[in-house]
Amino acid sequence: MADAIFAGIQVAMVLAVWSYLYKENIFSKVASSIVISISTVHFFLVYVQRTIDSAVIPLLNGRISYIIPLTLGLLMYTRLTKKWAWLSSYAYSLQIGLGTGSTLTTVVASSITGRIAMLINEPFKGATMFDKLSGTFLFIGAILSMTYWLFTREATGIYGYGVKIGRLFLMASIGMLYAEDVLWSQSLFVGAWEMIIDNFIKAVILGIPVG
Amino acid sequence: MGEQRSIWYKLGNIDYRIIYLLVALMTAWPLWSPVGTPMTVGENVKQYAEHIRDMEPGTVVLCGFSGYMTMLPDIEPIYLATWKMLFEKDVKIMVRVTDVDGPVVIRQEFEKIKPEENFGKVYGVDYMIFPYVLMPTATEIAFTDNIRTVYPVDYYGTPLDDLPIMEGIESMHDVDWYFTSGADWGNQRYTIPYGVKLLCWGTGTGLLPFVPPFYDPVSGPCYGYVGGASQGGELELESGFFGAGVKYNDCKNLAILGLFAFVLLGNVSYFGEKYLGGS
Amino acid sequence: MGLIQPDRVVEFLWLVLMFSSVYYYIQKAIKDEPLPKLRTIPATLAIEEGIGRSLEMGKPVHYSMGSDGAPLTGSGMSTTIATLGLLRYVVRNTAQLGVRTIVHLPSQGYAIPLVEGAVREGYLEAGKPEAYRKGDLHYYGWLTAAFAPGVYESFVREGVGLFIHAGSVITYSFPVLEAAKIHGAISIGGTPRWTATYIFAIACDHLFIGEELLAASAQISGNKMLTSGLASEEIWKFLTIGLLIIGVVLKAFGLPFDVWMMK
Amino acid sequence: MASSTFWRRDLPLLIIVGSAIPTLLWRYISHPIIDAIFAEVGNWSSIISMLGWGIAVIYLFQGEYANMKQKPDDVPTRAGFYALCAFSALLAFNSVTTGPDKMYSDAYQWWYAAFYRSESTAFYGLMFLYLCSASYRMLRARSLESFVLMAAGLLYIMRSSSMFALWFPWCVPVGEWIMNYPNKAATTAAIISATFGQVLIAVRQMLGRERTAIEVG
Repeated sequence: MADAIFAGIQVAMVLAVWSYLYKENIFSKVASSIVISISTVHFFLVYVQRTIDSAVIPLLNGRISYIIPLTLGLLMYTRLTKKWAWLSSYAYSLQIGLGTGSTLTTVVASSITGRIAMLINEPFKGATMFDKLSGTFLFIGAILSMTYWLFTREATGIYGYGVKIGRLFLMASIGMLYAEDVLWSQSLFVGAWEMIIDNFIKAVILGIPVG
Repeated sequence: MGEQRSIWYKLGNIDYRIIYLLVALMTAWPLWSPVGTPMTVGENVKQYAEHIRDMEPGTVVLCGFSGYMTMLPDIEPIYLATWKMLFEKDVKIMVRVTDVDGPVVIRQEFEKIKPEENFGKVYGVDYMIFPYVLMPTATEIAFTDNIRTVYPVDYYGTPLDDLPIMEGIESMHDVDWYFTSGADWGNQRYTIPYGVKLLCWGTGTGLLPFVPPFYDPVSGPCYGYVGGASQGGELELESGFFGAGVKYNDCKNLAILGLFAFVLLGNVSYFGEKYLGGS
Repeated sequence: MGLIQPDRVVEFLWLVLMFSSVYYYIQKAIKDEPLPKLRTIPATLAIEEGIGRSLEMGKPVHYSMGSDGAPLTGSGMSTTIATLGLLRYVVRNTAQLGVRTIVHLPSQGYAIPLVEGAVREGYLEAGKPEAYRKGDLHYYGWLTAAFAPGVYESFVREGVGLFIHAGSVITYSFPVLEAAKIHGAISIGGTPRWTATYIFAIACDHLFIGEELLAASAQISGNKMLTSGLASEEIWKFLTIGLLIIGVVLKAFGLPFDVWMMK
Repeated sequence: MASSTFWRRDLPLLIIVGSAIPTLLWRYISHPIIDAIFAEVGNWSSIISMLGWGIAVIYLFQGEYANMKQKPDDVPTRAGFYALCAFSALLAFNSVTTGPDKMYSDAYQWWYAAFYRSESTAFYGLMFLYLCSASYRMLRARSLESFVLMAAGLLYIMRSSSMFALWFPWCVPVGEWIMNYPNKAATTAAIISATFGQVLIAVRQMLGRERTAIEVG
């Protein structure tokens, strides 16, 4: 019985959301309201619980240094007042500082020197002549693509042709990304249909076992 | 001439709702009545499965599990097939939940697998789950260095030292394989100082465009990858643990036919209008 | 203990170069010395056009940085800062012309004070702090599944002349861009996240491709101190291209330049 | 005034620079004390982020309240929102206090998955339909660039579809080649350029020249 109700709720929710395709209506609004409310409570409780487990309890057990992040975190709430709103900047300054540090350290190796080393290696690494030529093609393509993001030069003359060829590489890549998303969203679309056809119509209404 | 142009124009401006309806029906039909479109297993999927089969007894595996509920249809076939393959072997499995939905989803996943009933595994001895912690970069780095500073307790609130599986596991030095959703810098930090080998699992969109540049089945850092429900189906076929991935294959194939038909129609309309329809 | 970790020397040298070149150009800007001329990023011109159009139509401008668009920790921080700079610029210009700006807040709760602060600053810069309305900041909780219908409803209720969608955007924002199109808005967007670029290529009237968004934020500020940074960035790019060409030539002669890069 | 500038502008800037320094030190200098400081600050960041989510809840309720005032006819939907919030909270509270595994009791999981999973899957699934209609409208060979975009995309979709892979086996190596060469070239270029942009902002931040974060308030 619980499974049937579960499947019924899921179908009702799927249909309510899909009715949004036709136009916005009371069903789609209700579905959205339900999910916001449930997820609000869930996220809030998860974070409260995690804050207690990973900050408050260790603090009570003698980890005094945690008073600093707890105070800074609470300072964020000063944003709700007019007079003290500026105090919230202390909390996110620490976050931004760590973000700044991460940017200056981890990404230089992975996204700059690491990529340069990889590109230099490409024309030489293939086992066959075709692989080597493809690697050279990749190397040239990467340089030409990079010219698109040079801001001190206008794309004219021979340089302009280089930029245009670089753009073709960018377009091929954008096409691939589009393809990936088509495939991914398709899985979810099938997943939603599964709730309707397999879990509800077949299993609940017709009583056919679904494998 | 004018009438011809209007035909091309009409072909290129079909009401969206007709497109939605036709594609939706093509997607749904195989669920109702399976068509049985053929499947082949890709090279990368074979390699991924091969690495799992080759794991020695006692190997320590850490699984980065996002458990993002929305994405489950695209990734669940991979999770389930992988875990079933791992549970068949005598390896130690630790699961790290990386998304806020994860704490709920992880329990559902393990209820589907039933490690105790189906594989004779015991929680705390053969596998364990870490609780969800929001992990900015710095926290993750702290975790790789000393697991217990970030996770004093497991998912059920048991201190890590009380779990037999955690004996002798202090940092990433003690982990052999890491199942993760990417092989970029954030994940390579497991490989470079700690020598953990990466196997990548994830959604098609989040994994497939990025992982191939890091993939090398012999030297890594990514030793194998499987992304998206299509490849999930291939993994099911390869491992023999059939599930939703194989079932989705039919629907996906037919829906793509629909998409292609509409793209073709759009182009016929465009060229028809340009070359035959006059201006 | 070595002072510098042995496999990070080249990386460290890059950092030193980056800091010194930015510092050099900032000093030039302070002394008011001439800086290299930068090409205009096309999408920035479209912003003013779009604001003007909104004024004519009597419709508001909508700004969104994406449902998950304000990461602060990790390297996503820079994108957040850039999009906040753009937001501030948009609010300043709309406030000056008396056009309303509706901001759709990102899901990250901890970033809300920062976004709110940027909007307030925009109004302050326009000399109209009293025009700031907290009700124009809309928050939809944690889910894109709630974010997209929320933005859609806002388009229906308030109307939309210009929709700017820029930041750490993920591809789930595609329905929002489609909705803006349906409601007749000009849409401008972009993200440095390469995976999501295609949604803007398919659905936007004007787009920032990749890094253009980060550069645009400095360029539109009109602040010489910020634009001077872009000049130093050009040096890094030319250096990269140069290193690639030198590296491949040396490698052809058997010298492992790629290995040196990782020293 | 001067002291106000210090508290409102200079101190946040000092915090930014001060908290970035442990990361830089950690990266380039190997020392246990630096590692310990870095790990500690990392934990702080996690705690602040988690506490910060509470402010989002307040914003959400403020927004809902404003909507109720603005649109009185919508009150039933909004009232339903509050009722469900309360019910979810009760269920979770009940789990926390009585369930064996804190808040993730079976009842709570059932409740969460029944509504949340279906709604979000259905919503993102719609994206496939949107992409179909956008493909029909936009994927046209209007120019060489748009032809390349279309061809690359469709070829890769073919490569990933088992049926096409069987009918046209050539699409597998071609699709893989586009993925591994032209796509990799453009992606690498985009990553390098975007990283330069990100690093530039971080450097400006460290030099105190990035105003966006520090002059707020």
